[in-house]
Amino acid sequence: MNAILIAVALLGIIGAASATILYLTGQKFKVIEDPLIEQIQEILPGANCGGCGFPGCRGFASAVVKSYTMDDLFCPVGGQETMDKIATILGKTAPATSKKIAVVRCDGTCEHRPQTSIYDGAPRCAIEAALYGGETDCFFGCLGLGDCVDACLFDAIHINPQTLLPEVDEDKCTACGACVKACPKDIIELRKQGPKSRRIFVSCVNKDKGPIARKACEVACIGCSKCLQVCAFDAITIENNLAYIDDDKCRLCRKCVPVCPTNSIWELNFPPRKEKASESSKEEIKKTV
Amino acid sequence: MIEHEGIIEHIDGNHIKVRILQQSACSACHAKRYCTAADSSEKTVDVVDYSGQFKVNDRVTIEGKTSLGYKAVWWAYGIPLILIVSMVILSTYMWHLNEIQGALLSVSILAPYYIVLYFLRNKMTKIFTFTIKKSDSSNLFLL
Amino acid sequence: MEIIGIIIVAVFVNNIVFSQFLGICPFLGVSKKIDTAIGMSAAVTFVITLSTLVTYLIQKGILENFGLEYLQTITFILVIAALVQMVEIIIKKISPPLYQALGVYLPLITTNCIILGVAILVIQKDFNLVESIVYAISTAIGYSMALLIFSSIREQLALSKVPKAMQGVPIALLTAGILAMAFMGFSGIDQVFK
Amino acid sequence: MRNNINVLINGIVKENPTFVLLLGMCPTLATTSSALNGMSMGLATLFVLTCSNIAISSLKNLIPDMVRIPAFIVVIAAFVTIVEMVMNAYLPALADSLGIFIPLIVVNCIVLGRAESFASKNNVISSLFDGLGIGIGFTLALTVLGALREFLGTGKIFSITVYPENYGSLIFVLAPGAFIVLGYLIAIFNKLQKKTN
Amino acid sequence: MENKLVVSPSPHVHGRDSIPKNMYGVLIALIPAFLVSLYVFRLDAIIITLFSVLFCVGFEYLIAKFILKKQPTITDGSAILTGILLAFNLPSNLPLWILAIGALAAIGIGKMSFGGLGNNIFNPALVGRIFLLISFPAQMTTWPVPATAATDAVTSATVLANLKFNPDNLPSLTHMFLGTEGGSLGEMSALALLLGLGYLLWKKIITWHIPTAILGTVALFSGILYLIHPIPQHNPLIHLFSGGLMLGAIFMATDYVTSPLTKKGMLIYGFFIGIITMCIRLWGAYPEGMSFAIVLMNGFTPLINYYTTPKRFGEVKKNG
Amino acid sequence: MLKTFRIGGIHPKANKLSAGKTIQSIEIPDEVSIPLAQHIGAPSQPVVKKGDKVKVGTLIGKSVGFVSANIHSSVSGTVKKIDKVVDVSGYRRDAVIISVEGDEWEDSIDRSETLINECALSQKEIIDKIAASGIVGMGGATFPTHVKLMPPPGTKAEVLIINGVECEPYLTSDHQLMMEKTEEILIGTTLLMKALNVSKAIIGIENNKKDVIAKFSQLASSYPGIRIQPLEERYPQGGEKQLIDALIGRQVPSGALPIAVGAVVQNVGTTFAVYEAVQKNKPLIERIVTVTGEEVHNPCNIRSRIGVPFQALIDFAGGLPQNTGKIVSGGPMMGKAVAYTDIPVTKGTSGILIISSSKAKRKTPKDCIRCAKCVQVCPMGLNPTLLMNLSEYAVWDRAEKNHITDCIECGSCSYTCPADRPLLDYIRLGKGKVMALMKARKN
Amino acid sequence: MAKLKSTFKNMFLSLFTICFVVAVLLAQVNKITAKPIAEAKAKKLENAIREVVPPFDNNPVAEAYKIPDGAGDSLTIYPAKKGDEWVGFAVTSYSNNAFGGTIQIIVGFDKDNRIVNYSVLSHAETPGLGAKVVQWFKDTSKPGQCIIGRDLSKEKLSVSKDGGNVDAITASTITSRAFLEAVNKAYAAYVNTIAGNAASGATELSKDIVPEETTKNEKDIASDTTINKNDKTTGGEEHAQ
Ligand SMILES: Cc1cc2nc3c(=O)[nH]c(=O)nc-3n(C[C@H](O)[C@H](O)[C@H](O)COP(=O)(O)O)c2cc1C
Ligand SMILES: Cc1cc2nc3c(=O)[nH]c(=O)nc-3n(C[C@H](O)[C@H](O)[C@H](O)COP(=O)(O)O)c2cc1C
Ligand SMILES: Cc1cc2nc3c(=O)[nH]c(=O)nc-3n(C[C@H](O)[C@H](O)[C@H](O)COP(=O)(O)O)c2cc1C
Ligand SMILES: Cc1cc2nc3c(=O)[nH]c(=O)nc-3n(C[C@H](O)[C@H](O)[C@H](O)CO)c2cc1C
Ligand code: SF4
Ligand code: SF4
Ligand code: SF4
Ligand code: SF4
Ligand code: FES
Repeated sequence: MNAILIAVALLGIIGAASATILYLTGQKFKVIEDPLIEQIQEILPGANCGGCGFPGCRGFASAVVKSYTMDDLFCPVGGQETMDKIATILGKTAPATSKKIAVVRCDGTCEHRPQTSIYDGAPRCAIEAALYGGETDCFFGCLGLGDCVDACLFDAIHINPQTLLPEVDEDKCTACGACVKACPKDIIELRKQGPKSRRIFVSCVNKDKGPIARKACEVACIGCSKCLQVCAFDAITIENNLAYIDDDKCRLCRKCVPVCPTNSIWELNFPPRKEKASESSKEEIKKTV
Repeated sequence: MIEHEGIIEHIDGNHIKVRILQQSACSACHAKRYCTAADSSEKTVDVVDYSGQFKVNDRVTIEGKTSLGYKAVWWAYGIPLILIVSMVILSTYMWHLNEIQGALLSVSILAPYYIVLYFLRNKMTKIFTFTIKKSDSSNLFLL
Repeated sequence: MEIIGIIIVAVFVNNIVFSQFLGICPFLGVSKKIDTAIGMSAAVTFVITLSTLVTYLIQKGILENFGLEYLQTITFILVIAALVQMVEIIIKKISPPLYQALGVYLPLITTNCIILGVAILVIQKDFNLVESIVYAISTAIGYSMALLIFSSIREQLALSKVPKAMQGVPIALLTAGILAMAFMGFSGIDQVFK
Repeated sequence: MRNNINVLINGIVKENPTFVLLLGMCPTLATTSSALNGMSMGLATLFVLTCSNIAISSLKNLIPDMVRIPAFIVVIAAFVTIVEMVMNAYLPALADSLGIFIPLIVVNCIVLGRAESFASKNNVISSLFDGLGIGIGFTLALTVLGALREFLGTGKIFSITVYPENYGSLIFVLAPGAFIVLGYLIAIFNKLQKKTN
Repeated sequence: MENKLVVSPSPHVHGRDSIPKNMYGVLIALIPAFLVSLYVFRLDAIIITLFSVLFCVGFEYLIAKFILKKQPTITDGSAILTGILLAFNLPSNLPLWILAIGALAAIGIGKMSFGGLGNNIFNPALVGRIFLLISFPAQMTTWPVPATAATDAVTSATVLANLKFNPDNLPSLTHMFLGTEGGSLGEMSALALLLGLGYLLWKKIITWHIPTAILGTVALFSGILYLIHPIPQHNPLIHLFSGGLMLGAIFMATDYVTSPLTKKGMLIYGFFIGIITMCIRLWGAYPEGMSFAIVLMNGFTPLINYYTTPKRFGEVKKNG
Repeated sequence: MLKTFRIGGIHPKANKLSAGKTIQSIEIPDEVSIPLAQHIGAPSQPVVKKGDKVKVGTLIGKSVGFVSANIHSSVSGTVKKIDKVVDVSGYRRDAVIISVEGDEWEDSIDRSETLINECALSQKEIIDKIAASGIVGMGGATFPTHVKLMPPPGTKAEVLIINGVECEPYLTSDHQLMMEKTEEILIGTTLLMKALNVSKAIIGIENNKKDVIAKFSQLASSYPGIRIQPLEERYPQGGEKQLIDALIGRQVPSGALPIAVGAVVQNVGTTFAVYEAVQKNKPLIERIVTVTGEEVHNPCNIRSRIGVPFQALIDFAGGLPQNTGKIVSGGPMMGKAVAYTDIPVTKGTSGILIISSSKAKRKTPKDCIRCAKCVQVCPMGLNPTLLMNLSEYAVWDRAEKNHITDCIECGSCSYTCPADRPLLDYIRLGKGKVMALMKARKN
Repeated sequence: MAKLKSTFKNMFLSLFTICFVVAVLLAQVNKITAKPIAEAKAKKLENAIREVVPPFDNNPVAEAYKIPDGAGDSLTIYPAKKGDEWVGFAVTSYSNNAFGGTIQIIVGFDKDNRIVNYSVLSHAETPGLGAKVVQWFKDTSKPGQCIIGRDLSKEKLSVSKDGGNVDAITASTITSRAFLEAVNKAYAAYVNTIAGNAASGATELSKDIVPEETTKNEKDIASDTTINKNDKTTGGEEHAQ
C-alpha cells in the first residue's frame, strides 16, 4: 500500500506541476487569435496559391477577419461562393464579384500564322521573347512554349499539340492570375466568365498596322473598326490598331462576331449558328481539348 | 536577410506590433490535423519605426539580418548549454559532488543565467531589432 | 577515453537518425533549408541536454529511491513536455525581442520522440551523470549533422529531376538509406576507445 | 454503423498513417526487421490507440479544455506503461527486441493526434472504430514492411523459409534496408493512389 | 530563301565537348588497370567486367524504358563506366547473381531513382559495392589468389586485411606498386592507375584537386603517425599503394556528378575522404574505408557546394 | 611578355577568315532605315519629319536624358517616313527611313584624309563634341561615350584603356581598323586622355594580331603616355572587366563601374570615331562591319553607313550561301541571331556572321552532370550551373545571393558545357528578373 | 453532461483525479506483473546455467561468487553440484572486442575442464553474420568449428585465421575472435583463482585441480556476490539492427 501511496503522491505532484506549467503556457501563449480565422481557413480552398495577394490562405483568412469591409478581398480560387460563405460567417456582405476566367487572346495556329524562323533556344517564352518577336512575323502573338502552363498551380492550362496554343480548362481555372503574370507577351487576360460561361472577346493582341498584321496572321485583328460600328453598347474600343471588348459593357449580343473580316472575335459556349461555317471550326478546336 | 510577411496589428506612436503569419514547419504539413505538434501559431513582433507611413492592417514585410537569427539561437540555447555542461563537469571533476547534487546544481545554474539575461534585456532589445517596409502589393515572388 | 568513445559512437557509429531511428519525422519533414537546420540543431541540442539532465535527476533522485521505475515513461513525458514549454515562457518573459527573433528564424517543432528516447536510453545504458550529458550532446550533434547534410541534399534535389513518384519523402528515405550504408563504415571504430 | 465502418476503412487506406500521413516513422523503421516484430509493434500501438481513444472520448466532458493536453498525455502514458509491463512479464523476448520503442508510443503523433482531433470530439463508439482503423492501418503497414524486409534479407516470412537464407541480401534487415524499402513502398503507394484517383 | 533561319540566344558556337567524350575518356584511362587485372586474374577478370557492364547497361535501359518511361540514354557511356568501376571494386570470383544484385543496387537505387545521369547524389558504383559489402560480406571479402602467385591456396587476404590482422605478413612495396597482390579487380596496380590519372589530367577530363587532396591527406596523416610510431600499419607508402585508395581517388571520388563544383570544395572533399579512409583503415572494423568515405562525402557534397563559392571576380577581400 | 586576366576564360577557334582584308566601301542603297534606338538608354527623339531633306551628317535624332545619344543621317536625301522597322532587337521599333539622293555631306565635315594631330579644344569642349557627334561605344555595348568621359563625383580616372582585343572569333573589323588607321587611333587616344585628364593610356591587343602590335609599337613612341600591351589569346579578354584585370591587375568590384578602380575603357572603333568627331567634325554615321562565315564567298571588312540593310553587305560579300542556317549580328559568342536580312546596320554592328544550317542548331540539352567545367571557365567566378538551375526553378533570392547580376553574358559557360545545356539562356532570364526585383525593392 | 469549464478548481481536480486513478491503476498492474518480470529475469539466467553444465541439484545462483578477470573487472562463477559433489562450473564472461561492442556469454565446464556448452546472454552482432555465434560453435557435426567437449587445459582456443584451432563464423572473424576471447577468459579466470592459491602468481594452468581446494575461498568471494546486471535490455543498439 505504501508504494501505491508514494506513486499517487509522486504522480499527483508531477501531474499538478506540469499541469500548472502547461496551463500557464497556454495562457501566455494563447494566440490572441480569432477562432474565426481558423473557421475561415477551413472554408478556403487551401491552395496557398497567392492569387489573393496574401502569402497563403491563412494570410487571407486573417486579413478578411481583420478588415472592416470585404472590399478588395477576393479569393479567386474559391470564387464568389466561398466569399459569400465567408461573408455569412462574418456577418458582412461580400461585394458581388463575378467569376472570372483566364482567356488566351491569340488564335495564331500553325495554319493561320506561317512560321518564318526556327527558335532554338531554351524552351521558355520569357527567353524567346527577350530575344526576338517569335517564330512568326507576328511579334505579339503566343510563342507556345508554355510559361503559362508551368505557372498554373491548378493544371488548368495546357498547350494544344495541334495548334501549339494554350487552352484553358474552364472547370479547373480559378482565375488566380498566375498565368497572366507569367506570360511575357501579355496575351492572357482574366475576363468575366459570363452567364453559362458565354464570352465574346477579341482573340488577338497584334498592334501592328492592318496590312502587316494580316500578312503575319490570317486571323489577326486589323483594327478595321467594323465591330466598333455594330456594337450598340459602346463596349468596343480600338487602340493601336487593335480592338478590345470591355466585358463590363458587352451584353453578349454577338453582333460583332460575324462582321469581323478576319474572324478574330471569338464567341464561346454559345449555341451554334448555322450560317457561319468558320465558326464551327473554332468550336471544333475548342472541343479537341 | 530574412523576410517575413506580416500585418500591422497595432500602432502606438513609434511602436508597431506586426503579426507575422508564420508558416511554421508543421503548418504546411498535410498531416497536421493528426499531429498536435502543428501549433501553427502567429507571432507578433515589435518594430520601431519613425517614418509614420504605416497604418493598422497594412501588409508589411519584416526584415532582419540572418546573423540575428544565429545570435538569438546563441543567446537562447548556446550559452545555457555551455553553462550546463561546464557545471556538470565542474561539479563532478573539481568539486567531487555526488551525481544528484551535481545535476541539481547544473539545472539551477540556469536561474542566474536568466537573471543576467533579464538585466541585459535592454541590450537585447537593441540587438534584436527588425525593420519593416511596405509589402509589394503584387506578388513579386510570382514574377 | 570512455568519453571519447561515447561521443564517437553517438555521432558516427550509432548515429541517432541513421542507425537508431529516432527523430525521423522532423528529419524528413522539416529539413529543407540549411539556415533553418542550423538554428534547429542548436535548439534541439539544448533541449535534449536539459531534459536528459532533469529526467536523470528524477530517475536517480526519486524513481529509483522509491522503487517506482515503472512510472518512468509517464513522469518523463510529463516533465519533458513541461520543461520545453517552461524554457519558452522564461525566454519570452525575460526578453520579448529575443523570443521574437527566435520565432522569426526558427520553425516551431516538437521533437518529443528523440528527447524522450535519449532520456530513456541514458537510463538503460546505465550511464553516470557526465556520461549521460556527453551522450545527450553527442546524440544531438549527430542529429544536427544529419539535419545539415540532409537539408543541403534536399536543396540540391529540389533543383534536379527526380522522378515524380520518388519526389518528396521517398527520395528522402532513399537518401537516408544510402547515408546509413555509408555510416556503417564506421562500425567498430569505438573499440579503439575501450 | 455504416459510418463507423467508413471511419475504420478510412484509417486503413485513405489515411494510412504510414504511407499517406507519414507519421510515426521512427517505430516504423526501427521495429520492422522482421514481420513478427513489425506486427507486434503495430499491435501494441493499436492497443494503446484504441484504449486511449475510448478512455478519452468517455472522459472528454470531465476534462477542462485548458488541461486537456496534459490529461491526454497522462492517459496515454498509462496505457503505454501497462503494455510495457505486461510485455516484460509475459513476452520478455519481444519486449527486448522492441526496446525503447514501446515507451515511445507515448510520443507517437498518431496517438495524441487522434485523441486530440477525434476522440475528444466524438462518441465512444466512433472513437473505438477510429482507433481500430488507424491502428490496423499502422499494424498492416508495419507487418508488410517487416515481411518484405525479412523476405528480402533472410528469405523468410514470419520465420518460414521461402528461399535459402544464403541468397538473402542482409542489408534489408539492417538499418539502411529499412529506409530503402520504406522509401520504395511509399513511392509505390503514391503511384497507386494517383492511379485510383 | 527557302530555308527558315534559326534564331537562338548567344553563344552560337559550342566547344564540342560532350558527355560521351568524357565518359569514354575515363574508359580509356582505365585500360592499363584492366590489363593488369587481366594478367592477374585471367578469364575471371573478363567475365566479371563484361557481365557487370551488361547488367548495368541492361538495368538502366529497362528502368528508363519501362519504369520511368523516358528515352534511355545508354549511349552516353555513363552506365558502361558504372559497370566497369563496379566490377573493378569486386573480387574476381564473385558469383554472377550477386553481381546482378550489385548492378541493380548501383543503377536502380544509386542512379535511376534520383532521375538518372546527373541527378544522383551518391556514386552509383560505390552504392552498389557497399550494398553488396553489407549484404554479402562473406563473398565480398574472400579474395581469390592471383593467378600469378605461386601458392595453391584458393583464397588470399588483401594487403590491408593483413595490415590490420596480420601485420607481419606483408608483400614488398614494389609488388604493391606493380600490383600482383590479392584484391579487387581494378585496384591491383598503383602504377596502372597512375597512368590513368596522367591520361585524365592530360585530356583535362578531371582536375588535379581531388586526387591530390586525397592522396596527400593519406600520405600526410599516416606519415605523421609513422614518424611518431614507425610500424607497418602507419607506413604511408603501404597505405598509398594498397587497397582501393588509388582507384577511388583517381576514378571514383572524381565522378563529376557526386563531387563538389569548386576547387576549394574539391580540396575539402578530398581532405575529408582521406581522413575518413585512414580512420576506418586504422581503427575501424573494416580493413578498407575508401568506399564508405567517398559515399559519405558524396552526402556532404551539396553542403560543401552551398558553402564554397568559386573565387569571384572582384571579390573585395576583408581587411584588404 | 604577354598578360592576361586571372579567372576562367576559354579558347574558341579564332576563325578570323577576313583577317588582312582591306576595308572596302559599298555603294549606298536607295533607301536606308536609321533606327532611333541604337544605344543603351533612352531612344532619341526624331527631329525631322516626313518630306524633310537631309544631308550626310544632319542631326535627325536628338538625345533625350543623360544616358542617350544623338543620331545623324548617314545619307543625303528625303525623309520618307518615320515608322517601325524590325531591327536587331528582333522587334519593330521606330526608325527614320530616308530615300537616298546623291551623297551630299554637311559642310562642316572635313572629308580629307589628312591627319590632324593638334587639338586646341578644352576638356569640356572635347566631351561636348563627342556628345554632339552621337558617339557610342562601338565594342558592342553601345553605351554613350560622353557619359563614360564624365566620371561621377568622388571618382577619378587614372588610366585610359583602349580595347583592341577583339577576342570574338571571326570578327576582324577592329583588327583591320587598327591596321589602317593606326595614327588616327593614337590621336584619338590622346584626345580621350585629354578629355579624361589622365596621363596614361594602355592599348591592349591580343597576340593574334602581331602585325598591329608591331605597327602600334613603332608609332606609339611619338605619343607620350601611350603604351601598347600585347595580350594572350583568350576569350573574353575584350570584356572590360577582364581587360582591366589583364592590363593593370585590378579587379572591378561586383556591381561597380571600371571607374571604381580608376580605369575607363574605350574600344578602338570608338577611339577612331572620337578622332573623326573632334578633329574632322564628322558625326558617327558609318562603321566597319565584318561580313564573314565559312560558306561566305568573300569574307571581308566593309565600311558601311548606318541604316544600310544587312542584305546589301551580304550581297557585297558574295551573297547569302545556299545552306544558310543562321545569321548573327556580331560575333559567334555574343552576337545576336536575327530572323531577317533586311535589318539595318547600327552603330553597334561589328559584324555579320553567316552560319551554315548544319551548324546552326544546338544539340539537345541533357541533365547537368556537374562536371564543373562551366565553373572553371566563368571569367566572373560564378557558378553557372547553379545559376541556371535557380533561374529555371525561379529561386530568385538564392540567384541574387549567388551574384547572378555579375554575369557579363560572355557565353563561356554554354560554350563549354559537355551536356549542351543552355546555361546562358536561363542565366540571362534570371539576371533580368533579379535586376527587376532589386529595382522594385529600392523603390 | 456538459463540458467542465476551465476554472482553476476544475482543472486541478480533473487532472488530479486522472493522475490519482492512473497511479493506482499502474501500481496495481505493477504489483501483478512485478513477480512475473522478476521471474522471467531469474529464469533466463537459471535456464542458461542449466543449459551449459551437467545436471545439478543445488542453487548455483545463490552460491555464485565473483573472481577478478585480470582486466579490472570480475567474472561470476556459478558452481553446479549434484548432492555435495561438484559437477561443473558455469562462468559468465564477456568480451568488448566484438563487432557490435560487448558480447556476454555463459560457458559451462565439467570436472575435466571440458566445455559442456555455452550460451550467449547478450550481444549486438549483425543478424545473419556475427549473430550466428549463438549456434555456430555448438555444431557437433562440424568438429572444426565446434568447441563443445574441448579441453581447455590442453589447448587455448583461437580462430584458424590466426593460426588457431577453431574455424571462425563465415565473414565474422571479429565476432569469433571476441567470442573465443570470452571463453578463454572464463576458463583462465576460473583456473586462475584455483591456481592462485596453489602457486602464487602463477598463471599456468595446472592439470590436476582438486575441486575441494576451491571451496575454501569460495565463501569469501561469494559473500559479496551480487548478480551483475548485464542482462539488462540494451535498448537502442540492439533493436536498431
Ligand atoms: C549609369 C551608368 C553609368 C556609367 N558610368 C560610367 C562611367 O562613369 N565610366 C565608365 O567608364 N563607364 C560607365 N558606364 C558604362 C559601363 O561601365 C560599361 O562600359 C558599359 O555598360 C558597357 O560595358 P561593356 O562594354 O563591357 O559591355 C556607365 C554605365 C551605366 C549604366
Ligand atoms: C564578353 C565580352 C567580350 C567583349 N569583347 C570585346 C572585344 O573583343 N573588343 C571590344 O572592343 N569590346 C569588347 N567588349 C566590350 C567591352 O566590355 C567594353 O564595352 C568596351 O571595350 C568599351 O568600349 P566602348 O564603350 O568604346 O565600346 C566585350 C564585352 C564583353 C562583355
Ligand atoms: C553489415 C556488416 C555487418 C558485419 N557484422 C559483422 C559481425 O557481426 N561480426 C563480424 O565479425 N564481422 C562483421 N562484419 C565485418 C566483415 O564481415 C569483415 O569483413 C569480417 O569481420 C572480417 O573478415 P573475415 O571474417 O572474412 O576475416 C560485418 C560487415 C558488414 C558489412
Ligand atoms: C571522371 C569520372 C569518374 C566517374 N566515376 C564514376 C564512379 O566512380 N562510379 C560511377 O558509377 N560512375 C562514375 N562515372 C560515370 C558517371 O559520372 C556516373 O555514372 C554518374 O554518377 C551517374 O549519374 C564517372 C565519370 C567520370 C567522368
Ligand atoms: S489558367 Fe491561369 S488564371 Fe486559371 S488557374 Fe491557371 S494560372 Fe490561374
Ligand atoms: S500565352 Fe504567353 S506564356 Fe503562354 S505559351 Fe503563349 S506566349 Fe507563352
Ligand atoms: S555567361 Fe555569365 S555565367 Fe556564363 S561564363 Fe560568362 S559570366 Fe559566367
Ligand atoms: S558545364 Fe554543363 S554539365 Fe558541366 S557543370 Fe556546367 S552545366 Fe553542368
Ligand atoms: S516517430 Fe515521429 S519523430 Fe519519431
